[in-house]
Amino acid sequence: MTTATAAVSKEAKSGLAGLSKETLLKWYDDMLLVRRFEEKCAQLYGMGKIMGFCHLYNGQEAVSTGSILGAINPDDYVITAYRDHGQAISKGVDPKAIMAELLGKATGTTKGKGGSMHIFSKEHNFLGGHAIVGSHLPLAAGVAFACKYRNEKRICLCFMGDGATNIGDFHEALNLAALWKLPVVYIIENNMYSMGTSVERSSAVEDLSRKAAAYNMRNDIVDGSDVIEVYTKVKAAADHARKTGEPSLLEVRTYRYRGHSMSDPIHGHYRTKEEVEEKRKYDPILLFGERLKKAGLADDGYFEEADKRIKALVDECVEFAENSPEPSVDELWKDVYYGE
Amino acid sequence: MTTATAAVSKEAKSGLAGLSKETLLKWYDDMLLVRRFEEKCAQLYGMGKIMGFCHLYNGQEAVSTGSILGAINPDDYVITAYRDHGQAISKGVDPKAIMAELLGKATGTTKGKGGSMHIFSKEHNFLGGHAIVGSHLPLAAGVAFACKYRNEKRICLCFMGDGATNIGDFHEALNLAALWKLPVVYIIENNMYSMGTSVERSSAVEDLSRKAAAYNMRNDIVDGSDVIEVYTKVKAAADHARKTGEPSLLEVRTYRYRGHSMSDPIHGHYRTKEEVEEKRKYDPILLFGERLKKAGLADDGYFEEADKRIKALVDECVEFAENSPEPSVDELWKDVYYGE
Amino acid sequence: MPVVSLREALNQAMDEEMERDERVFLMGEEVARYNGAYKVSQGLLSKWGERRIIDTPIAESGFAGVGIGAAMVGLRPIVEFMTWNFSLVAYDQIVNNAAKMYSMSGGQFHVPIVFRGPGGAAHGLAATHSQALEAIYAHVAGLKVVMPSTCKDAKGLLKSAIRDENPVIFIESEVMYGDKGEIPEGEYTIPIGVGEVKKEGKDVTIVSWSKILAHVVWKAVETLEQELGISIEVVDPRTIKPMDYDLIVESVRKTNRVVIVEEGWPFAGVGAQLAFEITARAFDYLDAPVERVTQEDVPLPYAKTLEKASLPNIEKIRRAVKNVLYRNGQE
Amino acid sequence: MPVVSLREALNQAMDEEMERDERVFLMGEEVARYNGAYKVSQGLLSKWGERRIIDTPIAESGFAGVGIGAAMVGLRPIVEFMTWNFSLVAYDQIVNNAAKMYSMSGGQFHVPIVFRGPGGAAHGLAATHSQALEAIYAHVAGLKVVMPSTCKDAKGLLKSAIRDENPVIFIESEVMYGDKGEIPEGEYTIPIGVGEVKKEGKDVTIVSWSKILAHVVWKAVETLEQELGISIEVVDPRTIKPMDYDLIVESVRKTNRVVIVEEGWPFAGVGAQLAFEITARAFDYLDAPVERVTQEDVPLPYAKTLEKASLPNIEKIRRAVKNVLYRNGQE
Ligand SMILES: Cc1ncc(C[n+]2csc(CCOP(=O)(O)OP(=O)(O)O)c2C)c(N)n1
Ligand SMILES: Cc1ncc(C[n+]2csc(CCOP(=O)(O)OP(=O)(O)O)c2C)c(N)n1
Ligand SMILES: [Mg+2]
Ligand SMILES: [Mg+2]
Repeated sequence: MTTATAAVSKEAKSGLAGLSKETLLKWYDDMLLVRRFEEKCAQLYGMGKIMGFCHLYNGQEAVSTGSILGAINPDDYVITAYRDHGQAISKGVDPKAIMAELLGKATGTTKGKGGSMHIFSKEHNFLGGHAIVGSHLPLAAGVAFACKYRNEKRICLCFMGDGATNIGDFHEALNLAALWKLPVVYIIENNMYSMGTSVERSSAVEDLSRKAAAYNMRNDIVDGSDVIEVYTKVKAAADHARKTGEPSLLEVRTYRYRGHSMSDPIHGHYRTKEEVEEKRKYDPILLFGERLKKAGLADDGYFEEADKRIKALVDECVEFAENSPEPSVDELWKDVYYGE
Repeated sequence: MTTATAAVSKEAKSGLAGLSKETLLKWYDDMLLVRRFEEKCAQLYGMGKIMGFCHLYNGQEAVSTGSILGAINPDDYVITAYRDHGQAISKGVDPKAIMAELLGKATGTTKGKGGSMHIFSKEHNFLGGHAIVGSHLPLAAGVAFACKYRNEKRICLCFMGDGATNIGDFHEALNLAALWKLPVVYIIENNMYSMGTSVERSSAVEDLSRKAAAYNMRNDIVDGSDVIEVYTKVKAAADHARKTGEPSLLEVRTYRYRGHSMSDPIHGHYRTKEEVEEKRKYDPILLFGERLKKAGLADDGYFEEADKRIKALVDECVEFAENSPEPSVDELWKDVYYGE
Repeated sequence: MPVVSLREALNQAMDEEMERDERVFLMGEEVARYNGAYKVSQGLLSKWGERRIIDTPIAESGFAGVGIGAAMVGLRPIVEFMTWNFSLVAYDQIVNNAAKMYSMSGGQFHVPIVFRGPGGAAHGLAATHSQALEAIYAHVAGLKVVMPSTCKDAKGLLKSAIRDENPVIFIESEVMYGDKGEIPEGEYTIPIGVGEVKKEGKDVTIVSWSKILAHVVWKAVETLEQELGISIEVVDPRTIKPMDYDLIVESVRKTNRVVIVEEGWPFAGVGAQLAFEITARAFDYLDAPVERVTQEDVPLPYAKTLEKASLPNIEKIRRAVKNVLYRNGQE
Repeated sequence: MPVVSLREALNQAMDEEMERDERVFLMGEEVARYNGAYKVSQGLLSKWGERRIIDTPIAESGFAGVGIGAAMVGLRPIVEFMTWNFSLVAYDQIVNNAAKMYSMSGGQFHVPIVFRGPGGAAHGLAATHSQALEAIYAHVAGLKVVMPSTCKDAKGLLKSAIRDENPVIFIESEVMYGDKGEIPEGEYTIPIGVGEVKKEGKDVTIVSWSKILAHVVWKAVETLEQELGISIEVVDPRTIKPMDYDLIVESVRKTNRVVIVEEGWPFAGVGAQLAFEITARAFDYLDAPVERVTQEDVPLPYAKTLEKASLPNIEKIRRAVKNVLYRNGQE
């Protein structure tokens, strides 16, 4: 029996890319933190404490954890769209500061100026939080351009939704990145919908990775419910960029559990309850937890402890945010022109 | 010997797509007219009679003739960029009116308002003449949308340069056309350069037809020095659009003999005299003339006569334009708001 | 008279015009199956079908261009921008194609198209999503710009815009969609280019439009009339371009004092143009220079305090009104 | 003092700043091998190589965005638009990314970038290629807009723009590239935001900038001073945003009359803003309402006669000057 368990465990471990227990548990915690953080956001939004548009990441956690926490270095750059809490957390941005931002407080990531859609952290090379669909894709190429210009071995990860692949900036940015060989990894988080519009109703090709053909760009399809696969494939793309300077386009197949934003119901007219339930069977946190368990790296005790610890952390975030001051009105005229 | 000639002639004719002599000679004349018209423009520009930007079509004549005069119906729509004289002529727009436009006269195609880059003729379903690179590609999709909306069996031909394939509107227009199955044929006139920038320095893929892969769009590569091939392949695409409502992307390989515009020398830094001379060996008019001759459909006498006739026609255009009045100043406030 | 929300008023206008004219269709992100991001097109898909109510990918420049192309050959598109902020990626299409086609083609191709959607700030949408962009459209020759402040005006003006033979920029407000108001029974239109004196008064004229009029100025007027013991005339141009200067100048010649309140940025805003024209046409009638209340010249921040401080509000209007009355020293 | 063309002055500014600061690079269509569509970057590729002088595909939004991204992480891009007309496809990048990044990131990421190229009409380029777009950029919070009228100002201001930590819209003129002028020997800069009285006078102030000042207003001033026996003060703000209102108001308080001459469209143009501020700050000094001369509110046509009639010209300036002098009835 011991042998059998060992064998299972070994096999299970071999699917874990040779990563240390410490690393794997850190990833688990990160995914869980993102999940709990977003759940709290939903609550606070309902209470009217978070304003504006708020796009939650539930269901997509393996993408930010596997790629940002897993596959790249702290000095690599990350840039993304408005669904950005999870990515900021995986990049190491203090969730307290993010929560404070959402509550519009002076202690927030941008002192309450950007809100949910515009999280930034210079310290963490987290370049935002961009709310005009596709407009950050050329910025990512520019960041990679700078890395190359300075002959640094840094790269840029750029996240976008499936819907963003239909806008002009996608085309221009990918062409420039490929033509100039810029070290950027473009990651499509294909969660099947842009708001209420499914991929097949918005893109002439359903396999979004095929769009790479127009730029002769390295590309791959990634299972977004599998944090290890995300890690492996993003790492391959990042390493490739670092070594050769060349970009990649990765299509990560994922799913969002919640509505597009807080005003969108979980399953509006555009998808069924059944679909959401079916998808939830492939929950990235659940699947990863099972694998950790199978590999003997975590048990129910660990999961319970983690859950408590992380809930407490999220509560701490809320407390910090609630107790933080609002920005003073004279902040309004600051940060408009640098040095003035 | 008679047999041999007949055989050659038959073979030669079989390369002529079964077209009547009348049709073929009309095409020859059309190409020649475009060539001579453009040569005259160069002269007039040198004399300061044509102002602004003026982009000549020399070398690309087989494209407009084979596609517009050859492959589509008079009630089909054509829309193009600023290098538009040839296409307007092939669509049947009176070259006198075009020349008058170039001279800024009230009798011009747009009463002197648009100039060289903005030739329009509603009567001929010629929708311009557009000078912002790529901006007319969505318009073409819109025209095709209208054809489909009204359930007409009309289609839209849309011309663009190789450089235009790198701009966002290319991506958005082609995706919409493919997604919505709009009867539009996009024709890239790949003359190897956008101004002084060669295709390999501006596009991550050199075979521009490959860009169709991102839209799962029917596509083909066309020899632009061969008016018959242009005709055949554009007709196939147009027929396909008419029948199925589906778009195509055709990459026509062609070459411009003159500089990008009148201010650009024939061979600047970006291409050699040798290249231009080599390309001139595949002159579409010369090649077509030889084929007509081989097929026994035209002889030197015909070519001489055509040349004279067409020179006279071009002179007539100039005379008409020169003798036309300038627009009166009160035209300035007209055509700004319809019905006002 | 029936009472409807602004959302319903706009919906009725589109619905009626689609009934009236087979060439009219609606296109935009989420307008069909989703019934509109803000539900302005509620029910139109089920009534008119996919041929005329069309969901688009996120490709504003592309589908704006599709609309313009379709309009050139005889259709009458309504293109919805989910918000006007997203129109900036389609700015070239609107400025270079929609606005100039009629002139550039020497009068051969005109472009009867309506671009519509909500403009301005809502609540907490921050800098990229809170722009009042009327000035950058009204600046452009060949465009008309319409910005109603009531349900009645919205319906009547949208119908006129759809029937107009020219490109019309029609700017609504997200935070007004739920506002209710009376509209006339049955068919009516309101002409583009004609303003309205919404309230008579004799001491000061306030010119304002759209949401800032509906949600801010009206409250300010009530407060200030009481507080200062004055009577304020409120003029709503309703159309930004062409602007009904005559109506405004007439009012100013009567009150001799004018405050313009707008949501946009100050520099070269619509109010600057208005101030210039008013001053030129009523120079000898003005007892004080024209005052403007605008958004502060900063990108609009997220936090409520900052957002409030940036937008026009009662305090700012009070200061401006007292300025034109030369009463700011008196407190 | 050396005499150079405007083209050379701009070229020197870029060359010197590239020498001074390794982070500066130039990017745009045809700027490298072609040496610039208008030869403003002549020789820079051969001196600085492909790393720092970069030809782009036709993808204005894309390469504007590349510049902004590079600036966010510490480079100092100069992005050339072949003409400003083509910037409209990149308008969103400039407005939503360049202008707002510093504010939206709470002061973490600023964007030191210069967007430059020729604006306005040349000769016979027609509606899409003849736009004077300063108003739509100056309207936007977070941008600076610079428009020099002399070689000296151009060089000094471009150097300042490249050193500025904020996004600067730098608008030149195609028809001025060949114009010659004196520039100081050696290194110098001219501060952004500081205008200059280009000519003293006492009866009327004319405010104008860029090509219209250089090619139209100067001729008009000469003619009108003789013809009307008056003395005209000419103020060139040089920077459109931030505008040097103090300098202009000081001049107007002296002359009591002002005419603004600009190439852009009238509605909500830069001149409207100027007129508003002047009137607000010098109300009691103005002997006549501010006059403006602008382009007519139409898309600019191709034909020479129509182009001439649309743009500001001496006759229009004469009429405006006589208006502020109340001398139009006297002929
Ligand atoms: C240019 C632009 N158009 C429209 C919008 C409104 N909008 C915000 S998110 C969104 C859907 C984006 O979907 P996708 O790219 O798939 O990302 P997801 O929300 O699924 O993460 C739309 C239409 C916008 N922000 N920018
Ligand atoms: C958006 C935009 N950017 C730049 C220009 C300037 N421009 C005019 S033509 C041209 C080159 C276009 O090349 P291509 O598309 O290959 O067409 P060709 O001239 O070869 O026919 C450029 C850069 C423009 N008109 N529009
Ligand atoms: Mg999505
Ligand atoms: Mg070309």
